[in-house]
Amino acid sequence: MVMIEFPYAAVILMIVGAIGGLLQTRPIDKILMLAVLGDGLISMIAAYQYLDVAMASSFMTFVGIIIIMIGLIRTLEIKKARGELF
Amino acid sequence: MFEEYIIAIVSATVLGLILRLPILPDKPMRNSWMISIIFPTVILAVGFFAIFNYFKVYNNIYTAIIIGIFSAVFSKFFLERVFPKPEIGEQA
Amino acid sequence: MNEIIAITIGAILSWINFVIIDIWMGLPESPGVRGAEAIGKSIENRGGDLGGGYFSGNIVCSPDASAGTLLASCGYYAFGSPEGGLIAALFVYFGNRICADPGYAGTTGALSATILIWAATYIGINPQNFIVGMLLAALTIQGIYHPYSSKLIGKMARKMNRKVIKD
Amino acid sequence: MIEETIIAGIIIYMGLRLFITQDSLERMPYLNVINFGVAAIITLKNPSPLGVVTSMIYFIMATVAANAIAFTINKIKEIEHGND
Repeated sequence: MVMIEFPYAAVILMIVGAIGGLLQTRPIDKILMLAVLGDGLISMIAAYQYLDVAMASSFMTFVGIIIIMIGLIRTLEIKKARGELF
Repeated sequence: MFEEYIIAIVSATVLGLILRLPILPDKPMRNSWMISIIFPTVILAVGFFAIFNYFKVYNNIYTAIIIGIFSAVFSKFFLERVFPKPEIGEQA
Repeated sequence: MNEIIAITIGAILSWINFVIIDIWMGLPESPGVRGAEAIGKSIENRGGDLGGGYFSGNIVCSPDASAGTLLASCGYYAFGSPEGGLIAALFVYFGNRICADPGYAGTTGALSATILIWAATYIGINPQNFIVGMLLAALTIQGIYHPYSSKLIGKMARKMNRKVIKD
Repeated sequence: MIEETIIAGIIIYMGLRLFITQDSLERMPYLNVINFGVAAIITLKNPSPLGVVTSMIYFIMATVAANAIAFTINKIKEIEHGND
């Protein structure tokens, strides 16, 4: 019976996040792949029982993603108001 | 074991009735934002007391009464300020 | 081989729990936030049902009864007693209020899952079977093929009188 | 041990499928399944009260982030194609 250790899955998540973030072209897809990379990193940290590091990085990663989202929306609105988008 | 939970629920309910909280929310009950006794005051009281019940030191009757009073006061005065109701069309 | 049967029973129980409570609390009726509406329209464009699409979008955008079931079984497994489920209900309520949702579905799901796990320990199904079972249940709704699962959810919602409200 | 195998298999499958898919709104349910799996593995690896608190905080913050990502995809589509 085949057994899969969990860190292999976390490594695959991190590779998917990194290569997917390189290959995508739109900014929103890059940030979604950044979320996948953060998932892999947090699960790898928590699988080796550094729970305080996992808790702090789960706060900081996702709050950072929300702040990047607000900045992205503001940037696109300013570009549209100047007429540079099309 | 279960008596302290019942005491916390009764304490929260009595102080909620004194503070004039409604018993049930408005009639399309699954999407009303009204704060009432059965939701979320009782849920808050049971959840807060479960944290204290895990540490075996503070699981007595007086803690249950204080938790009930605290949850009723919290849901009456502070819940709208801590977690405000969203505007129309606002995100998280 | 006994564990596989236990995981299967846990998956079936948690699937029934979260689907029934989510439909009963009106998730297929209307999208709560704008992102859920976009996900529902996207699933409908790919050949699915609109009510099932709103269901999937609401599960993605706020912790509903699926998150309540998962976190209640996690709390029961870690604390070793039903207190973990009650604490999970408290956390799910706070998370629901952060995500702009009234929070009825999450807390009801967490409390009913706590009762269900407490009853299931007497027939030999442990909480870790429920954790893996909830993951399998979420996989069948969100991960396999979206048009089929959304059509199934739409059929169940029409049977339980929770149709899409059009305005 | 079999629980860990099942969770790792589901996460690998969802990661590869998220890598292949091109529609950005179709990726969101797959990301949700990955969040479920990570929240499950944190508790299964650390069966203690701190572990379950970490799992709850992770899941709620990940859901808030997914909410923000879905909102932003909708908003960008409105900005690019005109709000109609």
